[in-house]
Amino acid sequence: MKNRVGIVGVGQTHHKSKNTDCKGQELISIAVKRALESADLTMVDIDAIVIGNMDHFESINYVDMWSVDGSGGYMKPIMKVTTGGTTGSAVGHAGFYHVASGLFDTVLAIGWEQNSESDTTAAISTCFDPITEREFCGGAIGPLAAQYTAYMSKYGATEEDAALVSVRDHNNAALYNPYAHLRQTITVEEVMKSPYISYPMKLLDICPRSDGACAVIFAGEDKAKKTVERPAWILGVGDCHILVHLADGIGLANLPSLERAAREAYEMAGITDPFRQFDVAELYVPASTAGVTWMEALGLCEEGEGPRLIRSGVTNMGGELPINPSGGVLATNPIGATGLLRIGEAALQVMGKAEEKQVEGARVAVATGFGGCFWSDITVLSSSTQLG
Amino acid sequence: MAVSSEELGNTGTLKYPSRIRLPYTWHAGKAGSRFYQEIKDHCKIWGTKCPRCGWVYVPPRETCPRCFLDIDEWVEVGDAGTLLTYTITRYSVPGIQPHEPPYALGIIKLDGAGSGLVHLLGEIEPEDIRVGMRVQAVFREVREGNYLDIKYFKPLRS
Amino acid sequence: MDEVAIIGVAQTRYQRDNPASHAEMAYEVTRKALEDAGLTIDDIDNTVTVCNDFWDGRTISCMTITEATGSHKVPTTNVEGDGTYGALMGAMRLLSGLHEVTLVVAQSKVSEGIPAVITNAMFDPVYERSLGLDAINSSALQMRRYMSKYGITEEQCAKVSVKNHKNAKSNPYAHMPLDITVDDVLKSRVLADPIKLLDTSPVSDGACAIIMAVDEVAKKRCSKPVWIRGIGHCADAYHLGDRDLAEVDALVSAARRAYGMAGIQDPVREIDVAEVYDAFSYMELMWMEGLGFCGRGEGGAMIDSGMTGMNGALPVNPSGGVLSAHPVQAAGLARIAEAVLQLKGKADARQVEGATVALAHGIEGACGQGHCVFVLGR
Amino acid sequence: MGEEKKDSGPLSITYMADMPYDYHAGFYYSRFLKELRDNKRIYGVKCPRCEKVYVPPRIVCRDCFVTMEEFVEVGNEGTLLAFTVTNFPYTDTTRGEPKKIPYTAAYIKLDGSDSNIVHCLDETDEKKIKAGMRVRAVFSDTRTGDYFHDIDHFEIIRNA
Repeated sequence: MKNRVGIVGVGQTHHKSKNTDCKGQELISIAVKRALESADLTMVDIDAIVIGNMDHFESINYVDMWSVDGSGGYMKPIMKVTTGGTTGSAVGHAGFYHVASGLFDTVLAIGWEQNSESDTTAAISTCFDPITEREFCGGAIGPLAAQYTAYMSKYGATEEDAALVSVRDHNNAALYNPYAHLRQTITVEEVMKSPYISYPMKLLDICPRSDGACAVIFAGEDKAKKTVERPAWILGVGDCHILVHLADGIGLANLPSLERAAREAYEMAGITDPFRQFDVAELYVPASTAGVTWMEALGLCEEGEGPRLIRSGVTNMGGELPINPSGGVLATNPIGATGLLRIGEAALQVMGKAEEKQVEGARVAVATGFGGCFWSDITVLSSSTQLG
Repeated sequence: MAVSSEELGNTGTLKYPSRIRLPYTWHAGKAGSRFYQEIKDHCKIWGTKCPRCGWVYVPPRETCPRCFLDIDEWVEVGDAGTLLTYTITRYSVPGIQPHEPPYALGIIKLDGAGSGLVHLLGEIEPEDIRVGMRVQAVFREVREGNYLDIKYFKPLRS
Repeated sequence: MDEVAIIGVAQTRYQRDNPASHAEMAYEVTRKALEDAGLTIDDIDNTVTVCNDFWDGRTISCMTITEATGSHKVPTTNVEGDGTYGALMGAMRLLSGLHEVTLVVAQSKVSEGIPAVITNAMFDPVYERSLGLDAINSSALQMRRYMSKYGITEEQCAKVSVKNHKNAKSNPYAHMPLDITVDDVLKSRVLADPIKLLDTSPVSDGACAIIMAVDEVAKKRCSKPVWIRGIGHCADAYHLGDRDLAEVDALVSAARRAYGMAGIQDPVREIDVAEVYDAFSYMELMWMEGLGFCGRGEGGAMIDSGMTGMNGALPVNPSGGVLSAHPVQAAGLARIAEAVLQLKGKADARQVEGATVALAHGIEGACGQGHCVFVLGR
Repeated sequence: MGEEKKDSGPLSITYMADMPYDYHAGFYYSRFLKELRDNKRIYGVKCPRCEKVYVPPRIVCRDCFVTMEEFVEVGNEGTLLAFTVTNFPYTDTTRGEPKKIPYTAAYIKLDGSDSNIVHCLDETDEKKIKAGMRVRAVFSDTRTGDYFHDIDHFEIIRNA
């Protein structure tokens, strides 16, 4: 890498189902100001900006240009990156490459969404091929539901296992994350009693839609060291966007895109034993069922071992590898920001700035993004420039 | 409701007529809400003034885009100003235009404002519009809290 | 900085209603760019697509061309902006030292949608959008402001259109090669005064791809690599009323950055050929000023002098420019592709003899709010 | 003249965005749509290298990255891989009105195809549907070149 990259600042809004107080640019500016404040920087320090969201969620074209009032992009280099659900993580990776390239020293990455401004399900349905898919792809959780049905029959996983993930994430949000959208503690019974959306997926198994923004500041090695005592160094990135037809996602065993992205990022970072090397994980889990099954793709357990890991409690706060201390996507989902929130939350952990949700002694963290057509992004972060 | 694909010229391929039709509700935010409320209730145009660069933004902003500083000072600007530029839209686009074309648009620098305001021009023939002319806001009688509560700007006769 | 080179380019022929689908167009340029670079898809280690959900009529529109560009096989991202921004992202991936060969693909099927409706969505939904602003009438506001501030005439703007449509006659990819006169432009139908039909760019479908490589690979694979010498991008204020539309501050800043990187001090003498984003005739004149090819307000005098013609000291848009083909997302990447052809001496009938330094430029948003400038050298 | 203004509460701007698109089907989908319309046949395309058959047809094999040119007919029947009974309201973006619910989105592998398609099933009682069931395309009498109309739906083959 030409220029080693560290995260020096993270900011986010208090996520809500409907933030009627804020115009889009105002929402963005709140996250940006908090990120700058957290790093004790001002807009003058920012050399370039990357921003992302989903166009048809707010019906704004050229958001990079429109956002300038809130992003601070006036007379600065700014560009937009968007890749669906992975937008936030792609924005984060773009911020990383801006700095790693040596072209820019301090770069602001912004993800945001005001989902309350439109009919999110309808807007999402327009991501499917207009001629051969869109008509019947309103609720695209069919493939995820099918995946878990197959997983249950193959490995003896249960609906309760998914409920455990839901309870873990919702309760982490409720107990530890003041920025989270949903902050109610729930029980396995409540999840199990919530209505089916698509068997075996129930209402409390799936993510909400939120209004919110997240901003993360990336800096080159020298600048990062001068800016904060302990930056979150980016040790590895990977991304894999495998498919284009939704229907072809059926029958995908687990999540091959995550497996490949993880392989790339782990190789770059020197991760050989992810379960032991990671101290904390912020995973893009769009449905609790994925929280059971996708740990395998990350190499956190062997094939079919997801349920055991969840049942054992090691992924809970206080466990060996806490997953989603922030409450993750099941508690907060401003779509264009969601992937960047994973990176930001993971960064806060290794910077030791995660406050109530801090995992003690966290040094190495992993963050993922999910979206598009079963696509995955992954980021490995550490408090050291190299793994010890 | 079925879509009938049509032949695309003589290419042997089809085109598939469709659309993306979706309702939106955009939040005006704090500054935008106050801006519209003042117009709606009092026919007054307000902006916000940056504490550092002194620029008066119309429509108002809570953050100065230039200085990236919070703004909390509100100032009333005039309802009259100077026309910086204009155009007459002479083509028709279904669904997005406020009037049947031709209709006139201009950028007006209101007295006391730093920013220009893009708006409609009215009560004037297209050939009589001139850059630099003085114009004044005409407000709608029934105002709903949106950009078109200002009906248009008309020539200011001295 | 001679660290990253462009080693392959490809374009479709630009036309209205290209019968190929998005993916079919993207596959065509991917295949041809690989051929041009002498590579196979297995040599590509990362990709950047340039898709826009409004122009493509689809959320996550990069999905449309993921497989057609081989993006499902390697790390990929999607830049939603002009194609030049996609190329910038691709260059950053290589400069990081983490990748060696990037494929950048941009495509647009402008004829599928209604450009005025799509560009209306650039304007703030809470404020100006309800005025029916779009690319044409907003640009008309800019053209009038530019004319009145600097005394530029409609004739001078028309000359750009005449020049570029004529240049297009030597470009097999161009959509609108035309033999027209200044009078034809001035008498063409008024769309939004002072913009007339022949001041505007056509509705074009098409795709463009470029392949970039780090120096070691480029030197090995390519006898005539074209080096990226400098890149700069910058955005001005958003609301039209927050800007003086006659000024080009963001372009000045983007160009300064690109020139600084490339070590260019006297652009008009050091640059041999320029491909700029002339979505409307007047824009080429303004961009000349912003790029430092002439002083502020001197764009009109520059076209009068004939300096930017094919036989002038600084030919601008030998390809015919965006006025002669406007596949929106791909239009800026096509400027880069054309600049590369010039530097490789492969521009055929539109070749500027002996070109060794070229400039390519793209814009973003309304009235050139954002700009991206590439300086390329042989 | 500076002054603190009192908060008047949030306002919002509502709007129905309406963006027409004439999607170009391109060479591969056009062949597919025309075979459905004119001959009630479902066509895929076969990779010359790995011989996988893709439905709907597309230009490039995602595994081999080679151009596919051989169009092959696949069966009107296939296997139901997964389904979702969609029963929550949302906007049908193609028409700008509430989507007609419930409907069952069916993910189907047609006989002779190596890829999957999505369509709807004429059964919305999820207790009566099971992954693995055999299903058959039911064509409309009047066909227009619209996949979702020319195949009206898929029906479950009960006595298979």
